[in-house]
Amino acid sequence: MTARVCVLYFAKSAELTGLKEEEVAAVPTPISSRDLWNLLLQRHPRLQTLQDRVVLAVRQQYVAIGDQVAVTLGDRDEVAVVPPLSGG
Amino acid sequence: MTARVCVLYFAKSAELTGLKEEEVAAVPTPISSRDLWNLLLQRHPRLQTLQDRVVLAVRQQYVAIGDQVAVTLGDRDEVAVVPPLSGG
Amino acid sequence: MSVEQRNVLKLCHDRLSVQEVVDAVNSDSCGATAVFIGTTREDEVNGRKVVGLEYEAYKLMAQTEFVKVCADIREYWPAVVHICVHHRLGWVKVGEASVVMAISSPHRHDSHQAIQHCISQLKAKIPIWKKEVYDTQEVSWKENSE
Amino acid sequence: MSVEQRNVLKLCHDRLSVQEVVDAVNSDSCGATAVFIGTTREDEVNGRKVVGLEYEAYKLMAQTEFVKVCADIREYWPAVVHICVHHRLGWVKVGEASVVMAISSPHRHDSHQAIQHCISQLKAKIPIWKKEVYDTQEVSWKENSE
Repeated sequence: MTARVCVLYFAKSAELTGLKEEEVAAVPTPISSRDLWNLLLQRHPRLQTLQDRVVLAVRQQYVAIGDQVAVTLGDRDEVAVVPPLSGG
Repeated sequence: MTARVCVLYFAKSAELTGLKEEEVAAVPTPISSRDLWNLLLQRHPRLQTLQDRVVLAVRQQYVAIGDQVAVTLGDRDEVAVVPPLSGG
Repeated sequence: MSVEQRNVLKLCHDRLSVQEVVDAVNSDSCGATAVFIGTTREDEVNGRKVVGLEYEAYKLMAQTEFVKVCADIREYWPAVVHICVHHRLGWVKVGEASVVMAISSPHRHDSHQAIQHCISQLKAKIPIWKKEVYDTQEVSWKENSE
Repeated sequence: MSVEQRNVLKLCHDRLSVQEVVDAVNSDSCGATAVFIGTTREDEVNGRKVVGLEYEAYKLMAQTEFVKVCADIREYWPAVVHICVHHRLGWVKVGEASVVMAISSPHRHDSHQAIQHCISQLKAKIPIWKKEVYDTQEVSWKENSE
């Protein structure tokens, strides 16, 4: 199974990719959060800078990037790249 | 020695004495805070209600009513009767 | 770097302005301002409804004691920059603020902790009194428990 | 007695009004309102002067996370009545508030403790980011340490 998701980039990640959002087709599902991150890294190698300091948000829920964490995706699901927060 | 002081009454003590302030002549000095309070009690027996819950302020400094505490008074010194505080 | 520090206590019969108190502690060196607003609560005591509070103060001594409270705060939290307290006197009806205080500091923990101390000390040390006024016209002098 | 409880998060590009946030948590049942104001501090980083901050947010998720933060606060401090947070987006120059929050409760300890928790949780959980902008035109994305 694959899904066509909408990926949102914020803060530093938007700067590194040059994008605020993009559609990504044919994302395998279920997928580990690690593989999902690697897939985004392949599209945008500059995201490497954020490695180990970034989390994802899938359908507005934080998902840590770790091998154990599996994510099920549906078409049009929102996936966000979340660099370290700095609100307040 | 004696002094002529200005006594200020606040809150409940002003209600009990019916006065905001009064001049009191011929107050012995030095005087224990206990005797100073008793002197005010003699003038205004209704102040008795505040017994054990009141402190005095002499020249704007709190003075607990206890036998050990001695107060030296000068003419025109301000002595205040301070019922329990309730600011805020 | 030496920064001017303000300690302001205003006792007044007019309605209090939160904005005015906040502005009084504003400083480019401060990233945090903690504010406390004390308001006359709707309350019932023995079946009587509180309609408002009547405040009075020993004004000159209040200023003297406030200076001590500020010195105390600055000893514990030297990072505190400005301290401003506006306290209302006279009639304060239910829903209106009787006290507004603000403290500013570069980082938030100092002003946060300092403001709690400031309220406690104000209640314990500053010669201000209030009586509750009930819908029955009865009144009762209050007493801070702290 | 059941009291209506409000949880309000507003993200906006306009200047923040402390009075508006305070009014949003006003309640006759509350004797205490704790307020926190976070301001862009004058700062120097490696010889460059900070002239302002540029904020952005993942708006929808910010609302989702804010609901969780409020639920959390109400679990720890059930006495809390209203919670209101206004957070600025876009350009915020030195000296202007980036966040104003207020929490009301019948007695002061609840709102005082709750607001500290609210700031920590906002910094840790709500998807908002800022970059510092320097007088050299350079920028640097910030990272909350907490």
